[in-house]
Amino acid sequence: MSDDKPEAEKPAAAAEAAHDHADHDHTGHDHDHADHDHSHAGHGHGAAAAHADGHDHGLAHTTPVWLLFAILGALLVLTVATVSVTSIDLGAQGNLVVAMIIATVKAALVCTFFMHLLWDKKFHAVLFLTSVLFLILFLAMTTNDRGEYQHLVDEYRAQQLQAK
Amino acid sequence: MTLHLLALLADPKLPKLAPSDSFWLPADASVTSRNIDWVWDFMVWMSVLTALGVFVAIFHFVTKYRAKSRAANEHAEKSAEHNTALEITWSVLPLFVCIALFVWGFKGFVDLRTPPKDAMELHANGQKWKWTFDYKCPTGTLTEDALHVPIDRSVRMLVSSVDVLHSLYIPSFRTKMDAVPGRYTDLWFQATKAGDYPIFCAEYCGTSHSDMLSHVVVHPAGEYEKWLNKACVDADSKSGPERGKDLFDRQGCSTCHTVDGTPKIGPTWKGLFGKMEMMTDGKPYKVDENYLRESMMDPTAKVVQGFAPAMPTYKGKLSDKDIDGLIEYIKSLK
Amino acid sequence: MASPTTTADAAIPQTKGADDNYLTHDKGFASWAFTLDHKRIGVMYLASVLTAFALGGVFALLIRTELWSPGKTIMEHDTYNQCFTLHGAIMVFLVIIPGIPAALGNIILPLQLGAKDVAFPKLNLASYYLWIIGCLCMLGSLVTNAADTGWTFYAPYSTTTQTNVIPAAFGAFILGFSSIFTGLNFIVTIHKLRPPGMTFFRMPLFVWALYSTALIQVLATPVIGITLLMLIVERVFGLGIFDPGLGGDPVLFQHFFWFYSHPAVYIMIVPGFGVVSEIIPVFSRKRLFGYQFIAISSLAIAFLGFLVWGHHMFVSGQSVLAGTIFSAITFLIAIPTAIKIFNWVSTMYKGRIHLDTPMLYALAFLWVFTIGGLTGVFLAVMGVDIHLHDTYFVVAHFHYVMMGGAITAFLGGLHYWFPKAFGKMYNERTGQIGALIVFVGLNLTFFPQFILGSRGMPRRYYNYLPEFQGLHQLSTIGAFTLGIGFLITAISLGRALKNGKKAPNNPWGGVTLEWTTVSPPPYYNFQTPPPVTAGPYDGYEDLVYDEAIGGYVAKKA
Amino acid sequence: MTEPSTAPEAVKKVSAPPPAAIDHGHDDHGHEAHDPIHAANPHLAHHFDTPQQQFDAGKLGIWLFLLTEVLFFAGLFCAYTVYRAMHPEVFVYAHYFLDTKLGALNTCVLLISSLTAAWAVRNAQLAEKKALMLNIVITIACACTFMCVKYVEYSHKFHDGLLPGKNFQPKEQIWELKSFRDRHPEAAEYAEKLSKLDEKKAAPAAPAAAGKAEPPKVEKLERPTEEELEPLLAAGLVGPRSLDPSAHISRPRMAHVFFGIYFFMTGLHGFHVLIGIGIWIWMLVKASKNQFGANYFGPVDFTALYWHLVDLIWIYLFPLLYLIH
Repeated sequence: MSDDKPEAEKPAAAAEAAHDHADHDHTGHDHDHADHDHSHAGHGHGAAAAHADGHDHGLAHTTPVWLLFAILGALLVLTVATVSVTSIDLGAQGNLVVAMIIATVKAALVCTFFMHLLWDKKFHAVLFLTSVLFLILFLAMTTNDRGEYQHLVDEYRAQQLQAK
Repeated sequence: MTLHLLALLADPKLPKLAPSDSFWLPADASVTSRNIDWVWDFMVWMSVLTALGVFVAIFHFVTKYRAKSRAANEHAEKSAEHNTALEITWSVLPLFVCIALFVWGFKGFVDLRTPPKDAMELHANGQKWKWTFDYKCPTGTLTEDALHVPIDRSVRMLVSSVDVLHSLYIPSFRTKMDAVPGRYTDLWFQATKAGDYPIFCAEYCGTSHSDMLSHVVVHPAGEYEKWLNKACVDADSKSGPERGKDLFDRQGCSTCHTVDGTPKIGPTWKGLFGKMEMMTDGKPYKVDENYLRESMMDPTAKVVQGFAPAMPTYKGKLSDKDIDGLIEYIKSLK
Repeated sequence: MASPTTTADAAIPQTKGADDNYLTHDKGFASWAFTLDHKRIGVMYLASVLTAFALGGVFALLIRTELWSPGKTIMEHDTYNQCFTLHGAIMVFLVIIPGIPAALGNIILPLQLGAKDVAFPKLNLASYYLWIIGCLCMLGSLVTNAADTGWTFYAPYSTTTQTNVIPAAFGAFILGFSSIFTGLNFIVTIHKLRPPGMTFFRMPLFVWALYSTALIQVLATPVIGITLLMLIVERVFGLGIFDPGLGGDPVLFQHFFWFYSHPAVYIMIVPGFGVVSEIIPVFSRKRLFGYQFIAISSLAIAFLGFLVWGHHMFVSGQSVLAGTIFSAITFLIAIPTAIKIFNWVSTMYKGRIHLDTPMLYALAFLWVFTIGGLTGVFLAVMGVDIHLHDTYFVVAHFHYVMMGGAITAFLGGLHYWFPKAFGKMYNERTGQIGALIVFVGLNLTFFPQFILGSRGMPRRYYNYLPEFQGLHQLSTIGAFTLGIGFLITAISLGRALKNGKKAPNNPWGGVTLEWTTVSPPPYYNFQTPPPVTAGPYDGYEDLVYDEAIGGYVAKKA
Repeated sequence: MTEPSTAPEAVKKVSAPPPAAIDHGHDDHGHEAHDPIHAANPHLAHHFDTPQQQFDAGKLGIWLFLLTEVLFFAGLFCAYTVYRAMHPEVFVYAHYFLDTKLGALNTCVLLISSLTAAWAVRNAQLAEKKALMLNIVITIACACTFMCVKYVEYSHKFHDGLLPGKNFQPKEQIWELKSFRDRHPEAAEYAEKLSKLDEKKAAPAAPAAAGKAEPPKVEKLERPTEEELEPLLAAGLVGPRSLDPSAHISRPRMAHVFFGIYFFMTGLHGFHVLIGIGIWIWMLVKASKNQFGANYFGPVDFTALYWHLVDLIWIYLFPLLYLIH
């Protein structure tokens, strides 16, 4: 443990180690680290080293221009695709499903490349997916419940119409 | 307002809680409570025991291990940081209790939510701030402000509301259901003891939420039909202003209008007929038969200045005869 | 845990002068109004939250006074309805939600992490001013025609009532953003500003609790934001999403509302868990029993808290299927919560217990929260909940948890960290008396309400059947007792601020990092981040009490 | 703390959640002794030890903020899903009033601005001041274009009475729309016929017109049978829950809800675009002062991330609102 302790006169290294700890703790699973003392220090420094001589420029990855244009191209193609697919009848929900799949592919492209998630800390991707997960949870439970009791709304309306 | 409250306190119809055998729960008068009351008792005892256990432990530790003073610098005795057996016990035991409680609760819930097929059907309707209950008469629908049910017969209530959320709560039947405007909800019960039990509105609905009381009359065997026949005949025999006066009480007009000249939520009916009223659109309008009829069918069309457009529509709830009766009644209030 | 090593005296920072601390570092109104220092922002939050608490308390007393007798006692129906609405809205949105995280957390969290500040000081200040704006909006509703919807803003009542709902809803909307920014700030601070050596499992449990809370704040609060915005738009434009008169669905509103508001009860109580987890080991002079469990269970509760919102809707017209799912998951939360209580109690076993004011509050918390938690189980049992829903039983339950749990923990934390935050000691005797009266008042106020509720007394009632009067009067007496308790506490702390004894750096013998800096802390807390080599509750043996300074110092080797 | 000259940063942000407010909590009060790292990095706030730590903190912060944004829109997506599931005919009806071309144009505009935003981040990292400024300007230009197109769309809708909620009073009926006529001529004709019946029925219903106390005779319109409604069903205009003889049968009962959701979703999104424009302008100012480089480009990166999220939301809004089949 003691070799993990940074010297006071090297604040930069200290901070580096500290935040590597932070990230490591999190991207890994916390409960894996019940005995965290030793495995940690090793990982922390390893990650710091990888950071320095990796492909990153400065503080983060730099995306090549050709890749940006390639992604834009793909996105535009997909936009055209989603518009043109509307004129084809794919059944009641078919069109919606296809449109959502295309939108999700587009979203994934934007996230992965434009938003750097491919090269970024995995924790950020996890966070973002969490938000989507909670969104789906919210949508699913609410819509499901709404559907379950819809017949009581219909019954009421039918009765109201009859009364008129 | 004070007058109104005094009237309420003196109201012989103010429901009374029936005497109960239980310290905690109100008198039990329905088969639907069969899955509820014993779970309740179980939980009360379980909670008392658990809480006592925790409290005794706290008290014991605090007295036994109390430090003399800070200056004494005592250290805690060595003790385990983990005790697997203990921890598993206090995790698994509550887990089992919880699973059991869930299952019992689920049973009770499904029971309360599943009316028997042969249940008789009644409509309950919430409006600010009165419950009305519809009964089928040979001549049409009878609307009453109290719930009458036969004993030992399953009753399914279709609940709805014309304005905001209300909740039909019958403590002695251990049941409750929100009245949601724009849809039905339902609940059922089967009364087991003849008597008179209170009904509350349990979902906050505004000014007189706490006065939105009613009561359920459980008729002994054979009495319900007699009551219904008589009530139907009585209601139908009336006509003209008498019918209107009757409806004034039954249909809940009295929650917003008075007949003594004091304005309430809506204008008073006294001296209303023939008056020129200024409407919220800035135009005066004479209160005549047409206006009154329109106000019952489409209440927000013309609202008298100084009053909120709070009245629900009575379209489909009042027959032509009813409307005529009400108009006659209003005319009679000079 | 790692071998216990002293951390208590590892990094007493050097300061410019003996008296230089964050309170004296700068002077003048602007130095406070534009401060970016987390401690000052915390102090401003504290003052604001306590003021709001007093206001909410006045409404509570008005309500209880009115309920002394059936019918009119002191006010009319509508006034009463506005009173309980404002009481609820103020206590929830202005007091309990920001109480522990934004007030105590802001002061203490960076100190416990050995950090100089939170990650985003400007955002921190922004969130304070958002709180102020939100508060002003609510007051705007109060002084005009106060909302009478209940703090839950249920549609369609809220979309149709004539009172000024919009400022109140907009206030809550703004307060939501205040809460989001606090949470966001704390998550980043905890991730990125921990000192060398402090792994996640070496963080104090208060930090863990704030972390879990912050996750909920960030994930749930946006939903209430959009819900309230939709409500406002519904009122203005008649959108037709919630209002059945326009084709909308009021039950949908309840789904939207509780998707936030159930997790929000964990925003309120989980920081309380954190405070109690700090106090009990320190005042028992003993390491916390089951540290890791408590840490993880905070996260577990935070997560599960998202999956149970429908248990507020068992009788609202929700489907049986949804009700069943929500009920089942609700029970899952009961278990970690129960285990936490057992862990706290076990921590005292063979400890050396000091019954100072913070510990009294912690013990009160254990008592009250046990009752609050157990009665929560009643409400999770669907069949029983149908009877209890929207009765005083529910009122009593959540007051036991919110008032008895969150506020008790808040007061405990306030007394615990008061010497650190303000550098003054309060009078122990008055502190203890205050704690005892609060405890008695609390039980006297809310226990009768359980009985009222189970006997069928619905909530939000201005008028009631005469049979209920005795219990209501008991409750009212309790409420005034509670008021007296708070008053004594306020006077006690106020006097301490003015002429309290100078506080030592470590009056209670805590071993978390905030006790390693001076009281009150210097402007930048720590010159260099203090390295951490042991768990957060290791090393009580390495401290000795020094009577001369009235606090703990490191044992001489 | 060492650059009192950068005025915009000293501004205390009180409202709005711009990502740049998260970027770095500079402390203008800082007086402590300088260490070499802080001395070499004028943009490094006092409470961070290294530029990397500051950048990572900002990045985590902005990602958390994006997460709140997703959930902020969740309510609207939920309302959309519920109403689309329960009243599909409303959405079919309403989409004839929306201009797919304008929607697609806006999609492309936003996608291009996303490219320039991402490119700007690269420029900032590499300290390419001119390219950075150019890319920011293009991004802002795209954003403005987007808003202009939105303005055109909105003003059309306002003009046509396609207002949200209770103000919904379409000037044009569905059968009058060319887009509808072309695709479903039969349904258009039938709907028109029904609406005439509607009018007849509505006229005597006005109680003021009747002079006597007896109830005004309402000519009861027979509910059309399912077969009769075949053309409307085929066109998707009638759903299981849309029948209401008392209302305009040629228009689904809940049509106003769609426009409520439409304006709310696109309005909230547009508001985000406006905020984005503001932040980009701020970035432009900072870029013009040559502040960005390998060790300090967080603000541009975070603004771009926010911008991409705005784009992401539009990526979903476009098919959900404009491409209903």
